Amino acid sequence: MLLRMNQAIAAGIRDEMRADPTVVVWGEDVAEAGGVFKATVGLHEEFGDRVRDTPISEMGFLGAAVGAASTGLRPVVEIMFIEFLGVALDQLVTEAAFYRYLSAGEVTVPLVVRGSVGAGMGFGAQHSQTLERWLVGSPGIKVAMPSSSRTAYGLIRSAIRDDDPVVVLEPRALYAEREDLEPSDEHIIPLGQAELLTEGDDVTLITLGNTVGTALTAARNAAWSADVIDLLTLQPWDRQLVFDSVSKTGRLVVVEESPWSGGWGADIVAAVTEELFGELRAPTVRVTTPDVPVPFAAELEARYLPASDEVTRQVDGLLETGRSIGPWWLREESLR
Amino acid sequence: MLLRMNQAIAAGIRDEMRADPTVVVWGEDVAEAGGVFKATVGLHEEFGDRVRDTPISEMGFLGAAVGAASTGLRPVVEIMFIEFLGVALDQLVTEAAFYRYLSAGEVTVPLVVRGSVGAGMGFGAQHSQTLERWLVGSPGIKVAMPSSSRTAYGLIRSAIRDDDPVVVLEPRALYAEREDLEPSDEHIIPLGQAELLTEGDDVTLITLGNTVGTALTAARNAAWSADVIDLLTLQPWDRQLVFDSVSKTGRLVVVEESPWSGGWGADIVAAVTEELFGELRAPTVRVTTPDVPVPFAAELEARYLPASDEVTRQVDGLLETGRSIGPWWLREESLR
Amino acid sequence: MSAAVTTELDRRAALMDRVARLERMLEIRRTEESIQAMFADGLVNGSAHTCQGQEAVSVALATVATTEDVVTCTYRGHGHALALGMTPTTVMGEVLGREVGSIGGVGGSMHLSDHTIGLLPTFAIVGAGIPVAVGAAIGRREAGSDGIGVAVFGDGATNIGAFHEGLNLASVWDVPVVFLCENNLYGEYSRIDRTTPFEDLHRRGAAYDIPSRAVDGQDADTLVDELGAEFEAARRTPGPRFVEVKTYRFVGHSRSDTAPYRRSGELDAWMERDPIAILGDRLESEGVLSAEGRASLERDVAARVQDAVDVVKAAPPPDLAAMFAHVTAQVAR
Amino acid sequence: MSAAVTTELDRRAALMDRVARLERMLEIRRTEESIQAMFADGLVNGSAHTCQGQEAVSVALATVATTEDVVTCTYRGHGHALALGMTPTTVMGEVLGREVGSIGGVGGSMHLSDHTIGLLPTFAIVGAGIPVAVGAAIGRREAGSDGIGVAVFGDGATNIGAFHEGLNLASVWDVPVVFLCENNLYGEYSRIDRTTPFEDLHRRGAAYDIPSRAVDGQDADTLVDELGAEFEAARRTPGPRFVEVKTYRFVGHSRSDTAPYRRSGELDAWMERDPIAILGDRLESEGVLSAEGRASLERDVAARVQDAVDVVKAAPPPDLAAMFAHVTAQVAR
Ligand SMILES: Cc1ncc(C[n+]2csc(CCOP(=O)(O)OP(=O)(O)O)c2C)c(N)n1
Ligand SMILES: Cc1ncc(C[n+]2csc(CCOP(=O)(O)OP(=O)(O)O)c2C)c(N)n1
Ligand SMILES: [Mg+2]
Ligand SMILES: [Mg+2]
Repeated sequence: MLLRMNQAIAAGIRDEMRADPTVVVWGEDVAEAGGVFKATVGLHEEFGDRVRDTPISEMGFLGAAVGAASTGLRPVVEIMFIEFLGVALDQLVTEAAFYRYLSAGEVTVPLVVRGSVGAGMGFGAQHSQTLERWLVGSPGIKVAMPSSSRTAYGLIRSAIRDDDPVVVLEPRALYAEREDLEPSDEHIIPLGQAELLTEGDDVTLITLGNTVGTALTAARNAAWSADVIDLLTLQPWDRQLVFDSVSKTGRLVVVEESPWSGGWGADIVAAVTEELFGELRAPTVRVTTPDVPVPFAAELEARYLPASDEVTRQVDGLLETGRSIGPWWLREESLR
Repeated sequence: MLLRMNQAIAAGIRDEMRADPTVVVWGEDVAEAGGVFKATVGLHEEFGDRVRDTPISEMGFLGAAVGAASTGLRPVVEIMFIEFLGVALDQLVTEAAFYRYLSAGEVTVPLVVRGSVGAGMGFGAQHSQTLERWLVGSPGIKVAMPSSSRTAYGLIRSAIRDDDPVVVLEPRALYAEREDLEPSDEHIIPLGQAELLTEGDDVTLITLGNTVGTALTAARNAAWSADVIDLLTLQPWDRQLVFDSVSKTGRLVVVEESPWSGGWGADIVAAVTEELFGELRAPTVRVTTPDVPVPFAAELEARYLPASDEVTRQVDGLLETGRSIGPWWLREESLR
Repeated sequence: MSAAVTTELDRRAALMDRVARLERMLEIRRTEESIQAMFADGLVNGSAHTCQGQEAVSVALATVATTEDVVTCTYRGHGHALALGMTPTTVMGEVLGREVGSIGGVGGSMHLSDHTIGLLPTFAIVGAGIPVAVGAAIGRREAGSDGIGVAVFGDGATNIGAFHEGLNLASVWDVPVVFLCENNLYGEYSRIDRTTPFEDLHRRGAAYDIPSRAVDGQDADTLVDELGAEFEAARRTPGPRFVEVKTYRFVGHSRSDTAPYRRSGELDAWMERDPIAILGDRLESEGVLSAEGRASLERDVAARVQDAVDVVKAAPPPDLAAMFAHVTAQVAR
Repeated sequence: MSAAVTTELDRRAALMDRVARLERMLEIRRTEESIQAMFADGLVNGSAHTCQGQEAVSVALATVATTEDVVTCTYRGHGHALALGMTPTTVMGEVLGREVGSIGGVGGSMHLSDHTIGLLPTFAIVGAGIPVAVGAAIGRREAGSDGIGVAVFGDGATNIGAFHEGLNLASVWDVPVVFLCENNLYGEYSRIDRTTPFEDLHRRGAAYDIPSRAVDGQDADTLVDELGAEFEAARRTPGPRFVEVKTYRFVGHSRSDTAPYRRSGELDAWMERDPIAILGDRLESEGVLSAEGRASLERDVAARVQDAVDVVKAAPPPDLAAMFAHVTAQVAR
């Protein structure tokens, strides 16, 4: 059936709730209303009190979820916009993430935190970031980001089954995207496994979430051919698949909806450069957002996001000159 | 005079408070007690109510500092251990950092957040991280980390004079380290300027905070010669000095007290690889902590931190084999 | 008066007159309706939170607050901004992301700001503005002003940590700040009884020994008096005040919300207490305003807001440089 | 009884007997003193927060809490851990970072944990354990247990957001949890009057409609009765309870602290109400315990704790692999 990404997420949670009575869903307006982004629609009707609306208190209900997870439940918590973790981060990365370690393995925290991320929807500076940087590097947690209905369904199911805290960052620009999908166990996607979407010889394009489509569009119309990899899980990321691809192509371009400074792609670049330096035929390139708050005006927000034609320009430049042409905002005439 | 780093910080704040009556100091037990780490000793005596103890409510007093900074004061806020930002991060990176942008430049937030960071003191998993990754990549803020009394004095003074939010991460392992220093204006260190501590030909060692000494020790006794650079400011970091050095040495090794995943060094590596690929003669290497919570037992905590002999081994290996020997925990027999 | 020839401070000062308060409430109502209409026409990106039904809170706040005072409010801030003096063109310009907007179009509906009228950048994070207002009050006093801080927030915000920490800090530090809670009974789609132990939120002030009271938010006259008394108290006597304003939003939480979750009859009952009707009827019955006068006032306001709509629709978007301006004192990049 | 031949559950069950409670309070006192002594000898890294003076709270808690209940407490948790059943060897082993420690030495003084006695990993972040206990109570109930959640925290923690959000959530969701506030009048070096509007913190429960009361924390007998009643209420009737225990720490906040900030005479006055003396004297006056019996009890406990000290001093540190174990279900690296 054709499912929007938010419907696929609801389906994934539903299937885990049917299979496991310990799975519960908590968040602001996730019950009757089915969530602000409609990613929990139908769950309250089917599972009643296992799906609960919370007061506006992320620290409170995320902390409660940590306690519930420590005592046998598998809470799936919705953080409506990922920025709201800024009032509750402690419970996720300082408490939940360390609980297994600080109990010598006795206490586990099978907690899932779902947060909507990303720009392109006109929500402004405080509701448009991806903020994976708050999470990556925190020992004890896993971080995943779907790029479609299929991957959203597959990842949320793995996340719920995982015995450690897993954060699923959902690109809100994709919630309404439709994809044909028959929800079933074989669509479960193991955490830590990336997907090779297209095969090519000239360059490896590492993508995640909303930039998967950006890179595919660029690759489709390009003069060059690329391995386009959808990373899917950011922590731990699939080193093997990435290394194998770059060993083959000799060129690495990371396409990130994340700032030039502190974006997740730097980790990939650093690992590749350390492991595969001898096989690199050209500089690594990161196509990112500029280091600015996400602007509201549609014209600016569109420029803020990594664009497929910018990906094309970057790879073209890399292949032609053997050098990086640098980020667009350093090239842009009107900004001189 | 010989000043411990915590005394140098107090001296820096004192000198700015004398020069500017709008500078105030808020935090838990920073007044009469002079701070848990004694970095505000003497300020309450000299400046009275401009130095205030707060309730245990980081969100409350950091938020109040944002408001005070928006209306003419220059608050210097102490976050005793950087992990405590986990209950208040919103006010720093989502509010203060965006205020200038969200007021078209009308409202500025000359706020300084001081936080103690780092392992080696036996404070355990929730009081020993550096967590610069929560901050780097947030548009609107600056992040600095001193490595000594002199640099602590110089950076805190620049931080207080800066018209934007500045976070000063203070390696707590260095608070008690003494250095000869005559507090005065010429010791002010501009934000964004790194320092070249030693000059060499074989490799560029990028260091920060507590790893400055680690790298210097390694370089002092090594068969090779190195440019050892103390980054001092992490956002924005000194691209020019780093690029010039790597162009010369052709080799980059970053020594970080930060995890292998998400550590700050990846950004440096990515920028260098993109800009100077042609000049790199060897893979870049990151000497980091493992991806684990900071262990308490002294024997383990000592292994957790990047050690100078590990830096030596890494550079030796790089020069001998032209490849990275990989992090110690992947080489360690007893962990196989 | 036309927005064009009037400064924001004039607009603020005008509120000393009750007819001007009625006019301002009408302006807020028409502006919010225009925003919803432009939304329907696909002219507005993202979201927008309008405040129809709560206009009396905005004008009363702007009437009793001096320009020395510093106000923090939320994404539901169009009405407060207009009352404090911002023009419809500036508000709607920001909502549409145009250069004429409050901050040049880089912020949007949730991010208005105007230093000259004492409005700090509005907050899109629930509760965040509460401790900020406490600090702003300290800043004003240190600057030798007799201004106070004013934190405007909703009922739902009283459940979040920043509320607790902000009120506690203001109490122990004796900060001159008024905590103004607009209790419109809903936090997003959740009615207060499902998220909070009781509806009389002013009771929460006792946990901080803060003098607290509830007031009617629909009658602009009584609200100006009662809020005025609280502002005076905060200005002249040590420590904060907590005022719970009982009000109701006649529209959904944000554009897309049709508010199916309302209790039946609740909306009608509250619409009986439309703040614009209450003040308009009273001014008319007092003979302050004639029937025709009232009608022409409504026409004038509608026309003025429509002019503003035409202006912003025709206004250019910000240019690319705006994206990189004002990130830090130094230019980004 | 010697720690060696006694399970943690036996140690817990033993507290049904008042003499055992006295013995446990003595054990806590000696253990904390030993930790301070080892600190002075440079054997302990980092910091340690001991609880001399508050022992009655620990034994009363452990007496009225069933092993179905789940407890969250803080860095000042040695006494609670010992009372709940953890042995001195396990506690001191962790404080010294040895393999015999509660979690094998990777946690230290602030991080004890024992699933079998219902103690979740202790919290080094003020307030963090409060919402966690709320969720733990929900988890227990969903598992069909009649266990409740217990959040133990200090007076200073009542000023932080997690306290507010945790109590509000427990109230609106009717969660069976007891919020146990150890009001020892100080948060680190700050006396309560400088950080909080009033000292009777149980008054804060009203902001959440939570039944709340204050109890004397120095008399183990009355505390067991009063705390027991609250636990029963939480277990049998819907919703949480808030209990403020008036107590005092006879030592500094942490090892390095000599507590120069105390009000003069305050310490002496409280030491007059040493919980160990109060129960010991009463048992003796009641003839439950003879003078010699009491003396030998004290000798036994001192000897037993000394044995534990010798054990942990001789115990090996964790091996390198411990640093990489238990990061996630998968092995780190
Ligand atoms: C920390 C945080 N959590 C959740 C949200 C999402 N959110 C935006 S408005 C809102 C409801 C707020 O209700 P209330 O405080 O009563 O204000 P009102 O909208 O009624 O004016 C919520 C939950 C947010 N912006 N910030
Ligand atoms: C969020 C946070 N802020 C600050 C601290 C530092 N700190 C540790 S204990 C403490 C005092 C806590 O006082 P109280 O809650 O009364 O507990 P007590 O130590 O008296 O048992 C403080 C401020 C912390 N651990 N966490
Ligand atoms: Mg509301
Ligand atoms: Mg205390």
